[in-house]
Amino acid sequence: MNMDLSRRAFLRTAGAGLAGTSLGALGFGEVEEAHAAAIRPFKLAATTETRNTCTYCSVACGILLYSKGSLAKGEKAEIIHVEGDPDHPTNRGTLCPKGAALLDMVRAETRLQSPRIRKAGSDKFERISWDEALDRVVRHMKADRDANFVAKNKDGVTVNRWTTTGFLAASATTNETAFATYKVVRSAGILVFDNQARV
Amino acid sequence: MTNSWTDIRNTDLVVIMGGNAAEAHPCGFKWVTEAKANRGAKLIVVDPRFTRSASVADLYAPIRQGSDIAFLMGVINYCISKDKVQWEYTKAFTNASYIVKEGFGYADGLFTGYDEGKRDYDRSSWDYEIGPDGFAVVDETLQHPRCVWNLLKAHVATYTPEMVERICGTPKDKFLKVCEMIAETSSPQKTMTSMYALGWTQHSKGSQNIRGMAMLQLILGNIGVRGGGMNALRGHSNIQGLTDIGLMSNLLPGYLNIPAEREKDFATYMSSRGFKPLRPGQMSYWQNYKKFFVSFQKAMWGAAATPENDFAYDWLPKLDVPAYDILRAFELMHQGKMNGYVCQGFNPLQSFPNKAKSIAALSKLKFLVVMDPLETETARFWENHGEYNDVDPSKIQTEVIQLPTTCFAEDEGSLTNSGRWIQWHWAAGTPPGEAKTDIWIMAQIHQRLKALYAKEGGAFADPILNLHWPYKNPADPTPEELAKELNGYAVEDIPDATDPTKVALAKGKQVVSFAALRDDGKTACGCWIYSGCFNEAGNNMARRDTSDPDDTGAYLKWSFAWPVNRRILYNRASADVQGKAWDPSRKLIEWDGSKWAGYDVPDIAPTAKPDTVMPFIMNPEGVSRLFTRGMMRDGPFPVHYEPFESPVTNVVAPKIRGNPVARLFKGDIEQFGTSAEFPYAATSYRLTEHFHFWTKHVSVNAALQPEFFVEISHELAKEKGIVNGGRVRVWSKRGSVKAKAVVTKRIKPLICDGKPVHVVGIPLHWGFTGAAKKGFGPNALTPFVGDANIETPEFKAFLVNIEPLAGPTV
Amino acid sequence: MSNAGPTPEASYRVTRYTTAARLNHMVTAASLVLLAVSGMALFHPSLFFLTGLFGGGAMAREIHPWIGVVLFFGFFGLFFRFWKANLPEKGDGEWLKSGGAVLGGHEENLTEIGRYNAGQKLVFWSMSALILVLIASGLAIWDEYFFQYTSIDTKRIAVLAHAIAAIVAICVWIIHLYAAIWVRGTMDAMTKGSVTGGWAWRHHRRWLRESIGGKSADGGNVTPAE
Amino acid sequence: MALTSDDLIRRSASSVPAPATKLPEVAKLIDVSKCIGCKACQSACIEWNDLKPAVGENSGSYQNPPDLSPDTWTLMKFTEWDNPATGNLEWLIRKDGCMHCSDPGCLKACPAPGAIVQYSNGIVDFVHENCIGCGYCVKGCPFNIPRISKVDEKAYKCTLCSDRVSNGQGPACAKSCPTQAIVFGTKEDMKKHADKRIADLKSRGFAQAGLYDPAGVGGTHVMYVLHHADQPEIYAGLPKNPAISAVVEVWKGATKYAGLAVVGLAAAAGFVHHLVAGANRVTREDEENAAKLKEKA
Repeated sequence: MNMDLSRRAFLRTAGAGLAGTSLGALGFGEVEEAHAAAIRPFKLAATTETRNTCTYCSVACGILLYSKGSLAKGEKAEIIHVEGDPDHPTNRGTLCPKGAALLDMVRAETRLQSPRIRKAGSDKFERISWDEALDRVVRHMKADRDANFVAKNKDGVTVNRWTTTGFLAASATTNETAFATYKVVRSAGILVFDNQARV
Repeated sequence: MTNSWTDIRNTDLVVIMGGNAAEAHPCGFKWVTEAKANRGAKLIVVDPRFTRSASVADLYAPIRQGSDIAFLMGVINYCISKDKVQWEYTKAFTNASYIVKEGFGYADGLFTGYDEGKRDYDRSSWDYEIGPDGFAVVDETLQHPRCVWNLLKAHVATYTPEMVERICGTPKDKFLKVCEMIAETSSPQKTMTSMYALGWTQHSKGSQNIRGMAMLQLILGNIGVRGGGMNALRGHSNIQGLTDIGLMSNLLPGYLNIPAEREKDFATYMSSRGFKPLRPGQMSYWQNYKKFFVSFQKAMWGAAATPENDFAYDWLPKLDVPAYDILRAFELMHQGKMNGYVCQGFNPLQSFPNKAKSIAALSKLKFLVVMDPLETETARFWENHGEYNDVDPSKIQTEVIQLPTTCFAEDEGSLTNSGRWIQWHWAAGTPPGEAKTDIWIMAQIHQRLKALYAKEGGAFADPILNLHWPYKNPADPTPEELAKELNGYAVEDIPDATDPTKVALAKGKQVVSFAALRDDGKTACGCWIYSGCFNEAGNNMARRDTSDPDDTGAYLKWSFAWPVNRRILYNRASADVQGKAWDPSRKLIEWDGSKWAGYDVPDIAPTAKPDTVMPFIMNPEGVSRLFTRGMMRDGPFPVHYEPFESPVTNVVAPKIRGNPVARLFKGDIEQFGTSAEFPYAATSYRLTEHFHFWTKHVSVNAALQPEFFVEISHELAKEKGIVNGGRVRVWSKRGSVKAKAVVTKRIKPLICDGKPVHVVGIPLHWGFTGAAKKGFGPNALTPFVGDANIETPEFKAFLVNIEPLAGPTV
Repeated sequence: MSNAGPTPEASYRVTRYTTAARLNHMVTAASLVLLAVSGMALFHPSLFFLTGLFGGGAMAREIHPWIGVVLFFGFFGLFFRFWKANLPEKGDGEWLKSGGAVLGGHEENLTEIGRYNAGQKLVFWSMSALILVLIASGLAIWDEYFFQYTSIDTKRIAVLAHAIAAIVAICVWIIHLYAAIWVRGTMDAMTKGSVTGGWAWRHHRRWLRESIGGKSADGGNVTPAE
Repeated sequence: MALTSDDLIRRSASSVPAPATKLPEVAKLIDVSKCIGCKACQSACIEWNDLKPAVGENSGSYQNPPDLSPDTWTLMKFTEWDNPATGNLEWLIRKDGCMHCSDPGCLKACPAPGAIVQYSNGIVDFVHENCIGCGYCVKGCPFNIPRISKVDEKAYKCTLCSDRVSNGQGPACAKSCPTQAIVFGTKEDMKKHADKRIADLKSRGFAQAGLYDPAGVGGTHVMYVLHHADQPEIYAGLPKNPAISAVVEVWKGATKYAGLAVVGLAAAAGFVHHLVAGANRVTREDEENAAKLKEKA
């Protein structure tokens, strides 16, 4: 394929594959320091590479996350670079302008850091603990469910539904999250349940 | 997608209509450019705007938004009148030859059975004539006046090239050029792929837009073949998966249904789900419905789902309306009939139509929970952001609880792409601050709710108390545990069918695929179509073998695709009635005399004889439907209906406004504008630099496309005195926005029924949080009405007015 | 050589430049030297090492235009002090024609010279013109502040004009400096502000007459050159 | 193939010995006919090079940021062009950035030794430690590419990802490009690839399709496949016959040598004159005459 010509064939002739990339392996260490000064250090040296899937659209491009530190080793891991997975059959290492900037989604300034509450009529969010937040959510849910649960309809048919609280599911969570969500939501009798599929 | 992204490389012709793949799916679009570069494939783009896809197209044809059905029916009319039909395919693999019941008819834009008061049809006449043998009656000669083919022929005859030009504004010569190129693919050796997305779905007749193209693809013989298919380009990374797993009001996982309240017990529920074959010898796969349903109930409630309690059938909530979709949810909220709402990674304030209504609706809630990795406008709907969100917090009594979640880089699990590939991914980063995974949060909610009910009692607690929660750490199930549940497992030892003394599958073992599921409660399976994803062979979703024999683009050893790792749906149709590939160079599977084999997992029983069992085994007919019986609310054939807000009247059915069976809420009807007041045809869309409302939080993307704008033609700009880069106000009956103006040659006025129609393009991505400049987006303007079948809002066609604003022009 | 031998003791001294004028000149001269050094360093690779005097290339690049501004204003001051005295006169042509005699050190047969001889006037006017060219072209290529005001084509012409003008200016400066060295006693004018009567007699006799007589030939008051 | 100073073939304001072994010439080929203008290249460039372009405004165009900058080394430029031959609109989208000329005008103009280097594989790179921020490269460049940072007063432009290339990888933009409109390899291979693309375009009716590898700058290591190669200027002003400006040639050629010579000559002339003519001294006679004059007054 043409795209092979552009990337992989060239990489082969260049004598280095992606996975094996490290400065030492390429003999860079032997180069005198004065010579090295002209070339910026290769930023992926000594990073951990993890396979992931782009979180945006449904092309589901394969991506490689490069981190300092490894979760597998139980370390704190900071992602420092994101790039397309050249082995992925669909994207072949390419990424769109969103995928190519995934790193700045991971470390966006507006990433949420802690649970917060905005009380009725307030003009601000206040930080609360996870325990407080979850207990509050569950207390709200139970109060509403207990007050508005419909066990039987007017014809006496068992309907066991709860329609005064709704759940809007995500579009980028995993299937495993989706299933856990499904179980929790449906077991409570929630019918007002939808996802991003329509919009 | 019936096919996959990588399969597009096999096509001869790509039609992008109802979408803008280059813009929205650049890396998937790669396979279009590959097909062009390596196969000499051609690309047609039909769109109101000259898009990024159009920039590399061989042929671009303009069309007025909301007139796709007229266009598509026009193409079908062309193909039929020029005899450009894949006849063998059409006769054998579609219901062209099926006789429709006497009494069925169509006139003035309406089918038989319309009830104006209910805005609904009695669809009983929209069906086949059933013979005394219990099978549908067919006329293989296609002579019968009521056979589907003749009804179709008559139905599309209205849509002449002249009529298409009148309705769509597509110049006749361009339309005919499109027809010629498409018609060529009626050859068994030529294929065409349809790539579409929200440009077709976000209409009050979205489902019928898609049907229109599906019908065309069927008569051209382009379904089930390499390089063919109906390829819905899903928007979000796992929206396919969330839909597969049934996170919708009316679904159970695997496209099973939540019971309606008329289905008062399990027996009644199953009585309409027999799926008896409509032709002799045909396979009707949905006959296995009960196995899938019971296995799901076992996954939900484990030992508490017993044959005695109909596998806890009553524990499922039952619907009193067709669906509690988002529009109904916000309507109920707006009426004050809802108290709580949980938004998991979703930003309805920006995403839903009629933002003013959304704010009013959210303001009536007692509590709103927002789980998200990022700030969202929804979580801050109560906060005043000047003209961008002009609210008074002190008047809003909704308590908002914002929960920080991890993002893709910090969690593990699988995502299902548009081509149904379920790919596992691994976590690489430590979550920021106190962010937690969604699984943890959902587990916490369940565990705490369960504890409260156990302690305090309350409304019908059985389904909560008995929810099957078999995880090693109930407070934090692992993705693997959940994936194994989705796959399914033996609840108890399953005896071998031939030798009852042997155990076919021991208790606790993973089932190999859904073929092993049972309706007696001995198996559990979270989502039958995902079965096989994590069986005893391991996590098949984590496979990363790039081998691809014959370069078909199937990549059978890369991850797992549902169902049973099949990459092209209906692939039996890639071969003729005898089981030989239509095009030997594009072989997918073939009948070798005793079984089906080839490069893909056959979409048919491996030993099903080719001349007996037809390819569309999910239909009881075994064939595909040109005439869709009573399956769709708005007709067995697509009809051109104007959008609810249209710049012109419907020339084929002048009395009908919008889709005659689309659901309308009272207050929303009053908020529809007319072309007298709002003369310009607006449409909303995505830009390639941004993803929904997420990337405005990403500094890089914010720099690449910083500020909200609208696009108009030079002609409209001149008429209104708008300068390029200047500021404008755009308003509809529902709201008003301010934006920069991009004046472009890529939008041109369309001449519809002799009058010019000006298009105003309004991209989506801005809001009042994030790194990009604050902006409005289109949903302050969009109408609150959805598709008649699935309630997708009509975001693509509505009316606005526009005027220049004083102020700096940059 | 007619004028060989030791320099005789001054009969008396004549004020040629005021302290202000000398300061002005000194600032201008110093700027010019610094500009020449830094400019040449950026002009020819073999002289790049001279940027070391300024703390490196970047500093030389940073400082050079600022010195240029100083030069411009310095020279501006000099210009307004001296421009009248440098207006052409009748004798200038003769002086120029007698270039050989002048270069040979034989001024005695020439018409008496006023405050400035034609050569000095040429230096004055050529420097005025060159500095105008240098400041204009210099601003055009002072990208830090003025990048947006000119096109790149203009900047290319400017950079070439700047280089050529600078070379010419340096040559003029060399002549100016050499003349000051060669004509002994000249340095005093700028170092001490005064010259010996003999120097004035020899080189600017008319000016001497006028300054001693307190009257110029046309009856005006005579002042020092400044 | 880590790039080192042994691989240099040119170094600004200095001379380098010819490299012992010459690396194969590389090239980035940008096929404008395959480009969808998605800006993935811009995004990848920003991320790989840790750039921080500012969030600007919409100025009536998809082109954002509005121009190349120290934080924007590559930029999609959009042109809406009505093809007079077909009457059809064509949306021409060209990725702008450093062309990595074989005869780089920036390097020619640069006064700072080693601030701009050219490797034997054709990459022209800026070495920021040596850059003095004079902006001469801006004047030297026939394509208007380098930009001077307001922050550190140094010149920036595309490096062709020399750090990636020296580690066996292609440039970040080429890697990301979804439609592979940007490909990277040896210049020879890229020319062959271009031939195929041009043949495809000709088969689709673009009779003037061709390769842009302008001879005026000795060829480039960033080349374009254009559907209308006879009119490169319609692609957001891509110069038809780019060459280092004659003014720059004169400045960095004749002027540089002549200037130094003239200055040297002037100084030498004075020296010689002094040797020949000796000092022009005031004589006793002069002083006496002066004294007499004073007495008279």
